[in-house]
Amino acid sequence: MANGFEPKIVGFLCNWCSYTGADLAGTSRIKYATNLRVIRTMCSARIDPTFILKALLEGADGVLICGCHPGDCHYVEGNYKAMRRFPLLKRLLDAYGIENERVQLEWVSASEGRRFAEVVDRMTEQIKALGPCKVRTALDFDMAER
Amino acid sequence: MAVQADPRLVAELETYGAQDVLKCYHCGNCTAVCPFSKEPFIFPRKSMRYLQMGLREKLKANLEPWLCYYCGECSEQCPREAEPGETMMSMRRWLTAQYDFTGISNLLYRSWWAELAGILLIALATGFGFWKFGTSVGDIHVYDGPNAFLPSSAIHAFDWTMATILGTFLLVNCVRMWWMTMGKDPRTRATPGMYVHRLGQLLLHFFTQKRYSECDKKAPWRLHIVLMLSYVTMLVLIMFFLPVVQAGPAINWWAHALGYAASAGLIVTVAMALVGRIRKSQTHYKHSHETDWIFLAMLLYVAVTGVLQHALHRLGHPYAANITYLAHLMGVVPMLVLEVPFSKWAHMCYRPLAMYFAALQIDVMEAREAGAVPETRTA
Amino acid sequence: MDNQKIGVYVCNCGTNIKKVVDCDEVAAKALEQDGVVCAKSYKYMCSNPGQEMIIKDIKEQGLDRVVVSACSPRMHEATFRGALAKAGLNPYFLEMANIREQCSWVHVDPRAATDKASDLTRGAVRRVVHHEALEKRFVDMCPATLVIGGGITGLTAALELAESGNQVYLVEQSDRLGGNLANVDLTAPYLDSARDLIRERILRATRNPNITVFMNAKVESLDGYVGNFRARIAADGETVPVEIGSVVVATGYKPFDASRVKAFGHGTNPNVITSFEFEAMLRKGRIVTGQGRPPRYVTVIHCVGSRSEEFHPYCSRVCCMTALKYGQEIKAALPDAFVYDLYIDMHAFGKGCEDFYKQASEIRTIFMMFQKNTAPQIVAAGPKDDCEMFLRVDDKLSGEEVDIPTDLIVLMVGMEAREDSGEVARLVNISRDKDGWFIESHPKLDPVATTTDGVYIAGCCQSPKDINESVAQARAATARIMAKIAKGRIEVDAVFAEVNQDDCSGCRVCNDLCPYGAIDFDPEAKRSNVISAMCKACGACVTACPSAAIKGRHFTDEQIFAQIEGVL
Amino acid sequence: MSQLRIGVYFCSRRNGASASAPDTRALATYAATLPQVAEVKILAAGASLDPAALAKELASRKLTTVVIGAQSPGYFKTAFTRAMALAGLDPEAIRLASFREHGAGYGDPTERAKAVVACAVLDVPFALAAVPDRTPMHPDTLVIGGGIAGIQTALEIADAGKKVYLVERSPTIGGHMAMFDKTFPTLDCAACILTPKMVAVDQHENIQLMTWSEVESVAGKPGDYQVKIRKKARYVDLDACVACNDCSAICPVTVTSEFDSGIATRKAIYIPFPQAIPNGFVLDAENCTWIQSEGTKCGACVKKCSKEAIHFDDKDEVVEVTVGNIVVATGFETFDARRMDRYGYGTFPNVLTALEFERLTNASGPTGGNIVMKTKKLNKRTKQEEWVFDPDGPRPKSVAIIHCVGSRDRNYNPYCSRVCCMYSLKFAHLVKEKLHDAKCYEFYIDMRAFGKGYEEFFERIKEEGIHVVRGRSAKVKEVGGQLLLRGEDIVDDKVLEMPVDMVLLAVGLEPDAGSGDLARKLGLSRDEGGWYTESDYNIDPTGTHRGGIFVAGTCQGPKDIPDTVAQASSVAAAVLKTILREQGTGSQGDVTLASIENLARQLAEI
Repeated sequence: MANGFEPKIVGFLCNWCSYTGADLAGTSRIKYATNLRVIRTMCSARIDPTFILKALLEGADGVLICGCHPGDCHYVEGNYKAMRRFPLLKRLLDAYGIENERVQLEWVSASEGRRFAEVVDRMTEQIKALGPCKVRTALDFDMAER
Repeated sequence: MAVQADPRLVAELETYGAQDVLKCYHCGNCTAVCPFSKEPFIFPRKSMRYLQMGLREKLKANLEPWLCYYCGECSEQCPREAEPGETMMSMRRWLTAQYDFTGISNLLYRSWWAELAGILLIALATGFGFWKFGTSVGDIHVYDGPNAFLPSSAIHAFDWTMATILGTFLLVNCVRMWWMTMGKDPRTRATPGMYVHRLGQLLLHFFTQKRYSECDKKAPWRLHIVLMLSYVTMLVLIMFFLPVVQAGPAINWWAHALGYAASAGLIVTVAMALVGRIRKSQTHYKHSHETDWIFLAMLLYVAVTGVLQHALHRLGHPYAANITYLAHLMGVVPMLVLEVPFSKWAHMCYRPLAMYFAALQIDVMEAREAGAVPETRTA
Repeated sequence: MDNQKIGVYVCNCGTNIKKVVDCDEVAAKALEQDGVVCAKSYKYMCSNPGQEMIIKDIKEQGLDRVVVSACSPRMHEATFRGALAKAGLNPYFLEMANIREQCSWVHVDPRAATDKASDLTRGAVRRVVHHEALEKRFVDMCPATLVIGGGITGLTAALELAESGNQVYLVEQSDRLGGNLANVDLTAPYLDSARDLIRERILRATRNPNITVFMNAKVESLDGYVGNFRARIAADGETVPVEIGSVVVATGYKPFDASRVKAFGHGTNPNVITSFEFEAMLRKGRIVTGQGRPPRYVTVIHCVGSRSEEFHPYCSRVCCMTALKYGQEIKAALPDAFVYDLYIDMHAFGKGCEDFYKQASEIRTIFMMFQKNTAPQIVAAGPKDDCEMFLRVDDKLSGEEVDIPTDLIVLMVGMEAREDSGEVARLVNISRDKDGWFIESHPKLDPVATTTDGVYIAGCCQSPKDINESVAQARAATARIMAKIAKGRIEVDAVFAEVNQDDCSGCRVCNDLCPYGAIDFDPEAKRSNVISAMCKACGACVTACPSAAIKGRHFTDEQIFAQIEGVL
Repeated sequence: MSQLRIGVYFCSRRNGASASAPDTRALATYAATLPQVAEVKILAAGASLDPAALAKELASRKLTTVVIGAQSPGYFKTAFTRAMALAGLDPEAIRLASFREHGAGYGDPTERAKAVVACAVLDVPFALAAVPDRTPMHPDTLVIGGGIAGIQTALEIADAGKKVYLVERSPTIGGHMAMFDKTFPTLDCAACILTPKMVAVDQHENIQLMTWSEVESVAGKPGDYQVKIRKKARYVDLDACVACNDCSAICPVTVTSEFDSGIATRKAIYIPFPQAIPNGFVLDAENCTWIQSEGTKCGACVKKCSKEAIHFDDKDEVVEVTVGNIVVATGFETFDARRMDRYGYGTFPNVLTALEFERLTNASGPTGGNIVMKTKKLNKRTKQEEWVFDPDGPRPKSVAIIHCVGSRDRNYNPYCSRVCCMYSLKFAHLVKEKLHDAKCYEFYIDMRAFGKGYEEFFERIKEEGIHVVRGRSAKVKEVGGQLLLRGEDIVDDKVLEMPVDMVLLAVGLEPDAGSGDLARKLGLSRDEGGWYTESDYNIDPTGTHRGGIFVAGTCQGPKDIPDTVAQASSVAAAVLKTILREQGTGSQGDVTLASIENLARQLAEI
């Protein structure tokens, strides 16, 4: 670790593929970074952009969204909906000046425990490199200006 | 380069007494349980494998059957009742036939009636010969001394001629064995120095069967060594001291003591072996090839008639003694003629030789690893 | 909301959690949260005493919310909801924090792991505050069943249900029943007649008034939900709608295409055939080489397409025994022929199979063991050789590379998922694994159920299987169905979406969004509303609703916002 | 249909009639009376058929169709098929009359065989003609055995709202699976997936759980069995007991724990394991001082128990229940490794059996899941040195796992035990996981990784650096306290003399000791291995020839968990079927020749 900075990452996982995949990582005892805090939703389609903003405002340094691979969605095509929302969200984040890497969308299936661990590790490293998320402070500053 | 498989080889070996060879599924239990199985000589499983696949040449060059004494451990523990011990036994028979250039051995092993016929033929020939020969010079009522029916000097001469002939056969076969196992493959060619250096091995194993004694089971070795020593003693007595043994009326006790001991040894051990085979009391007695029976039967016959002939002579029945003597010879000659170069008896040479060669092959290997002998691959 | 009384229970799971996470600290931290009146750490929360502890506290301390920090909710949520219910508390006042699968089992640093566990627990505490009492509901169970696939598995499933007095619709894609088994002559290891076996099933099925068989048919669509499915079956030109309560998927497998293994040249070399082609020869009694002569040497090669990096990693489970069976049959038909059997590992695991393996060697099958991920090479035979070709095998049991004489090569082709398995999976809304086999809801304790209630998988479409295993699975599936039929009604989960009629603007965005068509639009009122029994609670509509009029029960915005605050 | 000329040929593979072998002469005479039979012949036993000769014969007799009658006619079919082809006849026109398949094993074999031949001649599938009478069906079910098979069956039936009696011999349900640490190939912990089901059984309103009980006798007929069940005296009132452990804590008697397969101890009053169901204690009368001394000594626990749950006057009680169906799920026990003395089990402390290792590596086991070697410890009470597992004892640096111990071996059990390969791989994984730098060896004959995800698991194990050696090793010696393992490495062509710290024996499976006795009570037949015989290997793997009696799980033959569960559920289906249509079927064995022949003739008409 370059600096002692331990980012906090909020993860939104769909119940059927990604959350199960995360469980599989557990049952297979695959080790990964401790920085992720998982919140379970039934489907990636349920993940509302406001959740992500909320998380960042609450001081998360990154947000990970995981769903079934395209075509494997338990709800037929929920993950496509999530996929379509994502670019819009990205634009919004750009407007806020939030680095792209802070919010990531990944497909993790129920049989991909190892992949899940890799995703978490990789993202943790990226966020560490970026350092803490400034949106909170920026926002407070805004408030002060008014 | 790949070797060609011959699916018919198993059937061929079965005529030599192999059984259930194909049942082996290669768990490796037999090899692991055998006290003699040490690299580079890993057996019996691997020999079984060569046989299953029908790698004829591999088997011909294989010394391993001779390194096995058939204690039976492997067969007892075999999870598939594939009888590895018996397979090794049958391979020894097969190899004996391979070494023998005359093809007689092959014939004897593959058809018991041929063997019986052979025995009968030679026996009659012997009987006839001696009868004519005996009556022509001596009197059937005279056993020893002047005008003896079968004068020991004559027998002595006969023995030596026969010994030379059979010896030559055996020697040739031994040479063939050497060629198949040592000479043919350049990778196993040893230097003369090595041959000289390991010569001790040959004699040691010949006389003591040291290796046999290393089996976990000791009883078979004891029986075998007694049998073998008795036999050799008898052989020496006959070849060198026949006149002494037969001369009378004064008795040369040291020769006789030896003689009696040897005969006793022979009869007892052979009887034990026979009973064992009949009762199938031990694993290595479970399966008996025809040649096993014939061999034991003849040995017993020869021993008994020998003793009888001697007793009759000493008890002063020269006529009866001469008849039994004739009967004795009619057993001895075929036995030696067929067994020594072509069958069971040959192993007395092959075994020690095999151990000698095995030691040499290890030397060669070590030498090669040391880089002394250049690596040469064979096609 | 301050008046709430929350109980927090931290499970040690023996040492599974405790060895990394300081459970006592997690409990202590939890106790500092608003509304938390008791927090305990215990060896096995799932054990009876553990549950008793919760029940006792609920009753004595009047808890109205419970948080259990333990294993994955997928494991024990039902257990603890049960405990709440027993204590007279609505089961949905429970929230679990997954501190085992997603914490203690994946982390090594106790400090970090403990902090994470505390965060997750805090998240759960914050969330549970917003939980609402939800009631389970019941829907009717239609006793009819749709069975897809007319192989041994499908036939068996259909017969079980029909013979217990229930209607079955059996849909077969081809023009005959019996599936792959119908092409087989004898079965291993007892060499019973597959023909008689399948014939008996078919006769029963066709004679049973409760079974409607659709030949050359295809299920076009399936909608509805457990107990109340509607399927449209396309058969000879017309489409038949049927009402069913359950679906059994028994679409089976397809034999591996041997020509994909270049080394053997199947398709180009007339003396290289697949096990199925050989099976046909056996039935015709004409075992011949490409040259039309009876072979002197037959070589059977195992694991063609199976247990290989290049093709399928898995074992196809039945080929070994079938190969041994061929040994028997060849020797019977051609007593003088030699049979070589090239295997990697001999999978003779079933009842009577090891003995069958021994018999194979007793009739002089010659076994050769080759290395996984290698293929024996075909070598041309010389003019004086008495065989069509040689097969060069690197025999592992002797370390020798040997050429075995061969006239005919039989390739034991493995099983693979059918091309249309993806289509079927989408049709009945179940998922497939990396090899295309359908995924069961639990690999050990629930091998025939799927993630979609009322849809069951049986036989080789789930993974390669022998006849008796397929039959067992077929029956297992029917057991679940019969249980539901016997009860006559089904519990429906209380979690679904609902539209707040006052907020709904009638924009109809949600209507097409719902993959289950669970939202319909009331033209008069100009409002959308959710048919709760069909709703699978994915929440897509909730997120999409521009006027936030749709509430995803048990996954409300408040609940998730609170959880976000909690974990951070 | 056109007039056929059927030839009936009776074949047998071995000469010498076995008990279940029918009288061939009688069969031949009978066959001759059947319609369209033009030729009946008994072929020499054990003779291998020559298709060419057969072809001539078939042609000369102008036969159109052949029926082969034998215990397993399939062995002769191909020869006949070829003969038919050679004779220019229809090779498909061969029908098999399999006595073995259709139950010559029970009832009068000859009568049965006649029926089988009749069906073959009339070309009617036997199962369609041999239909047992329908019987009224009592809705309740008895499940014998509380392992995963029994639990699954009981739950499936009970979930349908039907009453189930679950009888378990030991004090808790859960069976062997409860003892396991992880389950292959997914490695999820056995307890995690089993305990919810155990709890469900305990809480289910339709299941009456009878642990510490055994089936005494069975009377009645299919659909209506009267079963006497002996509830052994538990001496602890389950309703009162709260599993507080006070009694156990004070109990002075220490004995080896069955649940920990002997590697740990328990008290004379004990609970098998924390999650035991029912979650109450039990008193082991054989070892209890108070019971043995007829109330003159000890009695500490009864004084200690605040809930007054312990009653020494508790007596065995025999209850009778009436059920329609009986499900046998008595499971297995492991092969006794002492029988193979060459591995030195019982002599060398660190030669362990599979179950011992399961407990050793189990987080809830005596060492908390630490894999350690046995060490000598002084037992304070007996004043004797004994070998025990000390949680912080020395870790083995090398572990060897020997496959097929007692399995695939004519000297012991000829059959494959089906699960050992996979659990051995699992062990190897656990060793690597817990002792990173320990060496681990697998000595195997064939690696039987046949299930879903099994082969992949095998590959993974190899990647983890476990040495897999093809060749079941033969001997374990001890030289100066060091275990020495001798074996052949077949693939690498070596003879290994390998020093290892710990040897694990992958012991095979054997039928439960009580299964023979139970078979007698229920009138079931068992195969030479002692496993219950199913009514049809292929299409009825869970039925028996006795109506309303089914077998599930490993008592029918070795099986892994998924296969066991599938079977258990399939039995539930068979049971529910009878309950739903409110009638069961009588015993296959009781169907008479006359009824089979009549029905067959009727069906043949259609």
